[in-house]
Amino acid sequence: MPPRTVRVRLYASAREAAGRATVELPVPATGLSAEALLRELRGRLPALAPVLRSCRFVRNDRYLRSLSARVRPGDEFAVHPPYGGG
Amino acid sequence: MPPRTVRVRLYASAREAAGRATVELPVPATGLSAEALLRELRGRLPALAPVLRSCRFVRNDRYLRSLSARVRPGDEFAVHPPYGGG
Amino acid sequence: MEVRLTRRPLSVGAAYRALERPGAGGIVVFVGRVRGDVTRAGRVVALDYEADAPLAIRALDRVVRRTRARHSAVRLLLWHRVGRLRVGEVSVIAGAACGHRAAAFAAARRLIEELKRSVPIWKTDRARPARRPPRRRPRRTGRRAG
Amino acid sequence: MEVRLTRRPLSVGAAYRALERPGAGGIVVFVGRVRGDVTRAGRVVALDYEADAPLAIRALDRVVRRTRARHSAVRLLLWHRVGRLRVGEVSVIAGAACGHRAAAFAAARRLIEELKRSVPIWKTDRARPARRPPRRRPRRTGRRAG
Repeated sequence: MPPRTVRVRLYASAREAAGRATVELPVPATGLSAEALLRELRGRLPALAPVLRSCRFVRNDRYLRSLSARVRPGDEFAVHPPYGGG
Repeated sequence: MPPRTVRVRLYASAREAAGRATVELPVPATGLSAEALLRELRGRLPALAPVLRSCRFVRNDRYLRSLSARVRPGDEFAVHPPYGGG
Repeated sequence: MEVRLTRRPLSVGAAYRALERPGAGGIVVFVGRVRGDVTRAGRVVALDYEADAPLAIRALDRVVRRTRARHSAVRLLLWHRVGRLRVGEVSVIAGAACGHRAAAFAAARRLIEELKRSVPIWKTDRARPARRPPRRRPRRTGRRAG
Repeated sequence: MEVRLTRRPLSVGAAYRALERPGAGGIVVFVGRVRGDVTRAGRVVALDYEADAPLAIRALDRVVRRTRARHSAVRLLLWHRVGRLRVGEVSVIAGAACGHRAAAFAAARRLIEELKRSVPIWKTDRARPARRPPRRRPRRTGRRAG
């Protein structure tokens, strides 16, 4: 059976706001835009909304250049708050 | 017998120009100005003259502030070319 | 290794030895350590560092590559630790070996600044409350200078 | 020791350990090494470092004192070696431990720049001629970047 979800990984302040490190979101077989996926995510976890405004997004280990990029079942999606290493 | 000379210590390029590290210069019991001592030094070691123009001078482990400062028998005098550590 | 992302303690001695190359007249090593600052949540006793590892390693590589091009470095390294680090432990080492000291300072500085800006690594304070009974509370923002 | 003027080899590891203090979120260590540059006299095989020792030690102390005042350093050190140093050997270590990285970089940089400007230490090349029969010839100017 093909995958029907996208696994979203939340880091640092995004994880703290959501209270969890990963979320599985169901997506249609034809996929949806990253923008629609984020809408879905905010609906599911409202506390994430303010954090998401300062985040970068990653699909399958590549930074998303545009929120119109398509996300398909089986993809991995990551939410990166501003970096703070060092 | 009280000392009748000043020992002059030459460092780095001053030593290389003079071909020696120290010089003993006779000075009067009442001493003489640093300026006069340097005249004496240039007379003894003419190759030093161009080097001395960029040097700082030290008497008894203290930098000389003025060439009119007095140098007396028994004093130690040092010639410092521009520094180059590191 | 030039870049490293590891859960194991970082050795400053090993970093320095990796930088000793012929022609390296000036070597600068920057070491970032966890500080026990006092925050609203209490005194920081540890920082939890996490990374998006595949991207972080690529980003570390890119920082090193760009820095080498700009500062004609003989040898660079950029190592970061992840996991729980106690106060005083080393979180990051940025090292630059160059012909001359000005380049070595500039390259080491650039490595750490670019790391902070562009490498997906985050820290979270673990603080011990000052006047309340001890409990662990995660905080969003780091409190060290790195 | 904060300042040191010695004929013995300098240890970068010992310098780093001396800088590890509580509150030191950023530590910068600068290491200057002898380079085997080619000069008109041939390839440099060694540098002879000499100092006017009593004045040099006072001057090193003064550099550290002034740098501490400017950069609110937790701990500083400034060590210089004298005598004959072969290519690759460490001539100087300048280290700064501060709360934050910007101060640590600035303090370490200041230590080495002030040392070069104000501390009575000199170096003389010892070169091996490239195409003539080997002989030792002293040269006036140093050929390293420190």
